[in-house]
Amino acid sequence: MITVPNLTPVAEPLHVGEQIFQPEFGRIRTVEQVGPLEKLFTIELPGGKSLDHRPGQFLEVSILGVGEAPISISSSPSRSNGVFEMCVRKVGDVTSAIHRLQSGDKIGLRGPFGHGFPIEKFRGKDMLFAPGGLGLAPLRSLINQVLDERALFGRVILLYGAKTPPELLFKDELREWAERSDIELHLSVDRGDETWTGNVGVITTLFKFITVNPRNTVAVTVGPPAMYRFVLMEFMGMGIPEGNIYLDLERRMKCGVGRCGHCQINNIYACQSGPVFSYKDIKGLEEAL
Amino acid sequence: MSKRIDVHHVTRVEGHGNIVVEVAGGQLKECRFDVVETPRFFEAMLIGRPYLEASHITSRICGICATGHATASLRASEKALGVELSEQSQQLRKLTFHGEQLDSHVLHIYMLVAPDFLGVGSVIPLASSHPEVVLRALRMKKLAGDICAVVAGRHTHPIAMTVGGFTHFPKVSELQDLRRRLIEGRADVDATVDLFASLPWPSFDRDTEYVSLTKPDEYAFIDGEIITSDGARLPAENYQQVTNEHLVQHSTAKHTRHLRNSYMVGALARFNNNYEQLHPRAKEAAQKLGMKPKVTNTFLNSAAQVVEIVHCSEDAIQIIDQLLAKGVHPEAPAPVRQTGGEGVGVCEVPRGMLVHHYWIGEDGKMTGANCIIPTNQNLANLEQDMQALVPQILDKPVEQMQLDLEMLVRAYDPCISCSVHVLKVETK
Amino acid sequence: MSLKIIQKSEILDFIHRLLPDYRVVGPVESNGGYAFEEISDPADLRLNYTTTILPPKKFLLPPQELLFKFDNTNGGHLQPGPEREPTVIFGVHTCDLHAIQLLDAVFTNGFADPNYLRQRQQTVLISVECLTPCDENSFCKSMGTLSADEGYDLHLTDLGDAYAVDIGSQKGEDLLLDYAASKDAAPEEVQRLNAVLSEKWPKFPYRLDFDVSDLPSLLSLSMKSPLWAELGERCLACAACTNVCPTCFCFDIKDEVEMDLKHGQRVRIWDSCQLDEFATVAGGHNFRKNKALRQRHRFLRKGKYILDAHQQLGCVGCGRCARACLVDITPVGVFNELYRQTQVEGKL
Amino acid sequence: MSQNGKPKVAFFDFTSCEGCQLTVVDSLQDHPELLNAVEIVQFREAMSEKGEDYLVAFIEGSCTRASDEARLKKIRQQAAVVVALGACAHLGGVNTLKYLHPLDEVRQYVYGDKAGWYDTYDARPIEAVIPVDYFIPGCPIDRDEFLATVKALLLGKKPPIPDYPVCVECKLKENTCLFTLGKVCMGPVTRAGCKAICPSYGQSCEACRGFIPDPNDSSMREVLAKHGLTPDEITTMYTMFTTYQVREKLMQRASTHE
Ligand SMILES: Cc1cc2nc3c(=O)[nH]c(=O)nc-3n(C[C@H](O)[C@H](O)[C@H](O)COP(=O)(O)OP(=O)(O)OC[C@H]3O[C@@H](n4cnc5c(N)ncnc54)[C@H](O)[C@@H]3O)c2cc1C
Ligand code: SF4
Ligand code: SF4
Ligand code: SF4
Repeated sequence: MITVPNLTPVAEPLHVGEQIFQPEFGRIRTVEQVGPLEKLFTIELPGGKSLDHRPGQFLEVSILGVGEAPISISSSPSRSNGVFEMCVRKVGDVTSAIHRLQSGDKIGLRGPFGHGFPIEKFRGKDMLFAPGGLGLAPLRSLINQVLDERALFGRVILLYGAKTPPELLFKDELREWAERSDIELHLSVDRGDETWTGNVGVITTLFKFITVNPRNTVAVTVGPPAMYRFVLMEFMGMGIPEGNIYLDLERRMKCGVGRCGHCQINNIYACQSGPVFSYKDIKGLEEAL
Repeated sequence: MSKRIDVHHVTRVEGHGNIVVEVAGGQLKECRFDVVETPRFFEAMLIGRPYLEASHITSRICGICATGHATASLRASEKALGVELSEQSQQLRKLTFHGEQLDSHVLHIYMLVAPDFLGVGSVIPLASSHPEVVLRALRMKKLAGDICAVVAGRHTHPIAMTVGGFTHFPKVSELQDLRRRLIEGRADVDATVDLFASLPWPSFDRDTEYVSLTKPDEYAFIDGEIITSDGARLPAENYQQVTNEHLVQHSTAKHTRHLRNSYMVGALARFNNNYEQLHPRAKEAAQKLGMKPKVTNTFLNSAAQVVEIVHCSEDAIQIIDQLLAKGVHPEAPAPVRQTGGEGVGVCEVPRGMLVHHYWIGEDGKMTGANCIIPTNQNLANLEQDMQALVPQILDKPVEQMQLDLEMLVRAYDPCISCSVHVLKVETK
Repeated sequence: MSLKIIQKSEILDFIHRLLPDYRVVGPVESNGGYAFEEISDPADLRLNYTTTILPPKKFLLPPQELLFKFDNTNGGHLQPGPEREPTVIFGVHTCDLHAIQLLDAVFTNGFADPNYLRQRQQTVLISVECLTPCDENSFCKSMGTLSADEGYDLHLTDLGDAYAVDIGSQKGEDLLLDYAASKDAAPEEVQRLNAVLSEKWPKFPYRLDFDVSDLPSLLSLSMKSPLWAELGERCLACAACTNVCPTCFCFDIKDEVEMDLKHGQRVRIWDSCQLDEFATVAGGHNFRKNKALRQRHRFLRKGKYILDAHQQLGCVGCGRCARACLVDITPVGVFNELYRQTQVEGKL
Repeated sequence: MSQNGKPKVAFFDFTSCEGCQLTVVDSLQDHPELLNAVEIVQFREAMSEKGEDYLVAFIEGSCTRASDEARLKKIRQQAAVVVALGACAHLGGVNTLKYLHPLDEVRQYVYGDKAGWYDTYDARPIEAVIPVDYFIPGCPIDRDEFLATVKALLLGKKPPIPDYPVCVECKLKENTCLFTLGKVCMGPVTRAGCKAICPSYGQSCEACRGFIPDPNDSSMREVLAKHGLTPDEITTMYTMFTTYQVREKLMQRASTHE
């Protein structure tokens, strides 16, 4: 039998008006190259409105004439200042068009969509983050919120892997975090280069450096589909309960409101019930992993 | 004085051809039109294919006279298999044929010929210098293409025409709409006649043998007998007596000759041979253009196309009226009476007489084919014209000579992509 | 509500009177079969049609639908899609009526879809009672869609020379009063209606070998059935099955621009889970990577997933997909085979 | 880019019927504003001027002789974007029917004892000679698709050429399926985009737009057989425009079986 998770929305999208398909326009404040193919965009909403998102939520980003792409919000709600951030990897039509935008340009936005991370359930827990590659972009939102509420959490452990050293994103922030004593940071790359002195190997090779209290740990992973199976095995191997493991299931998405069918995983729509799921809720779904 | 003119890939013609003229000491030494288009071997490609495919394959000989090739092809198969077309099918065939004739003539006179007279290099600068002319041409072309689309799905590579008839039938409302547009389009047709009547056509005279199809009751486009201005008249099946195809080394296209060293086919030949059967409005247009048979100025082939634009538009209206009067009735293709055989299909495509000669085996597969293309038939005549023209323009600067020669080539509206479908005459 | 009678000869006048105020849609002859089309000549309407290739859904959720227009000259100015026309759809079979009820739920639950609802609110549905099966492919009786007690504005039953008219809504009643010449049914007409209805049921066979209420659990048990791989071998992935289905609603969203690249429109177009690209993301990863998985998804959606989400089955038994499939993949065949397999395994 | 900011485009033709170029001209009938969006610097069929500084090259026709290769390579060197225009360039097209007969026989049949005069080899798609960025399929191309491709290139997008089969468009047109009418059709395995024009006009799809990326060939052949086609007739259906592709596939299969 397949299980039907009963997932109730935790956050209502704020910027979905009656015309659910019509984007609003934000304005780009800054653009920063943060990886070989990745740019970080700082965006403000009209009238200084705040986005009021939850970490883990995403927006449908529009370039009129080119199309829409779902992009996670990378900044933490705790640091909004009337702006938010998105990190975009250039892989195709829409993302390339986004990359052509400059500060001052308008950008179409719908959302935020989806559930975010249930952060209130995480408070008091140790946090183990294991993003891969571009996965740090969405997870950064949660990490920074946790750091901003540092006292409310136990340990904060971050294992981050990328293919090569230049592909490690947000290097300034990584450096900052490395200097903090209240974060345990471990980095790895699949293939090193002459500058690299750290760990070489896929992200799972970092798990040997840490020990956790499984009963009190929330583990979160975001990354490419191929990575999940292995990271989940590590989490479970450490004894972390399935209900405390969270992951982000990204699918093709067109509407963001649970209708177009592209993001469907068996009987659930990832855009609505996800994209963040607890492993317990989706492990019975044939098509999830 | 010696000059060499070498126009590599004459532009604004269909397909690739080169002009080579060499003059030494005031004497014309060499004068050639080389066809360098890649050979295409359609006749051989047909062998072994089911006859039902033949018209789809041969329409790909030429995108500009695709409907013409398809029609000749179907007529060849229908003759070979003893298929009798219904009156409705014949009307529909004629209607879509007119569509193509109009499309091709408009393309040729406006986009390829007019720029020479209006002092621009092509239709693209013409669009900024004479936008109303270009927009009119586009309007007329669209209507022409839509006639084909309504009847056969599209102009380039028609779909609904098949051996024995059609696989799709136009709606009454579609025909009514075409009729309305054709009537409204008379204004554009008249403006076309006026424009081309005002152009300074080069003077040039060289009588030749004009060859076309002819029919007792109408200006021949599909079927008929072969007639020549030198007095010959023979059944289409005997086309080889006229065409006498032979190979020449400088050309991938075969040349032809009949009673003289060369002959001409095309709008001018049709005009000269079948003038009496033109629609009265077309005759009026001819008068405006100062044309009365027999016209021996090759440049006026384009003017004869203008006359045919009038004729085809008017005849299309009449055909639609007849169809509307009887109503369009979907019908299955007429039956095939015999399993295999040999047949000759002829029609007058925009550039002249086209022959498809097929052999179909008992199993319904093609065993042999021969296609005689108008441009091939014209090549020898074109060279003779060039030889006559060069001495008249010898004292002009090379660029001007070159342009004059190119204009002469373009007057033939040569379709070189068609013309390389040369083939051996004997089969099996 | 009360039962009315409208003479068959009155239907033409009814439509004539509607035409100035409504877009009138109904089954007409087309390509040797029937199709729902806009009607300009009332005589074209064929209320006794069998079935159509596309369901009347195409007038509520058009294959290509304008979401909004944009003008990009200064960063983006949006203009919503055109107003929808008041429409009367004649001749909706009860299977399609059930399908429309499902679409209503789908496009209302959660974020209501203004595009669908704008058209839907302006649409009057006039359904007809089916008195003989369309053909051997329909299995409405098994799916419980051979009749409908709600969802229509007016419902017609053929009594021979007249139609019995059930009024299903105020909208329907108003339309009938304003545009049609009808009268109250006399007792003998009510009797005739009852007779017609009771005669029709035996003419429709059950085609499923089990009760449809078992379908969702049957499908849950069949996730690993070898049948999916067999279907995958055969399936041409032509998407005919989903394109003709009255309950399929998945879509894609695309931008189209004018030649100036500034003006354009965003459109919604029908999409299909049977196509390779449907669940493929940038980088080429396909979450349903073969035809077998896509067929499984299709049938689970029809018999279970949609039910989970909207409390209605995602198949109404119209048989269109069965007619359209060149390799004979049919819901009846698949569901019965899965049932047979679970019987053999002693599961259900 | 030219000074006016319009990208320069050029059209080239190889072995073809020039129907695709004609379709380009036809597309101007409804969209003359195309001339405002790009600057056409070469188009032999329609103009005499010749510019060599093009950014985008649209190439019509298949490569049918060794001397075509040099010309193709030169175009590739100049053009930032090469687009195959129509079936001949995209697939080899109808010209590849030559393959079905040994080449010498073909030449002999047409040119008799003069066969040696003419230079020709097996027709092939231009992709067999130079890298091709995009293709506009069809014999001939579809006007709307041509315009959509130009717009996409101007916007820096992939041209919107569908990957799904003709049946999708055929169903949306509510055609009665040809198989139901006792005919046959290649629609289920053929790339859409033509609006199913052939079935809509009562004729089989002949796969002029090439195959979809992952066609179910074995099932398709079974369908054709079930509708009465002999293996020989099935081959005929599969080879009208796509002899090159069918042959490549056979050779691939042969080499993996070795
Ligand atoms: C919830 C979610 C969050 C995401 N967050 C980010 C992010 O923060 N940063 C980032 O760079 N990327 C993110 N992605 C991936 C991003 O959406 C895709 O890379 C993007 O849609 C590709 O579109 P394109 O037009 O550039 O590429 P193309 O390859 O040209 O895309 C073609 C079409 O496929 C669809 N598509 C392709 N890949 C995806 C995909 N992975 N997800 C959804 N649709 C896809 C798009 O709708 C597009 O129309 C996220 C995806 C999802 C689902
Ligand atoms: S799945 Fe098939 S039978 Fe069921 S509603 Fe859709 S088209 Fe009709
Ligand atoms: S006619 Fe051809 S394209 Fe149309 S549905 Fe049938 S098989 Fe598909
Ligand atoms: S239906 Fe087939 S043959 Fe006809 S245009 Fe489309 S792809 Fe080409």
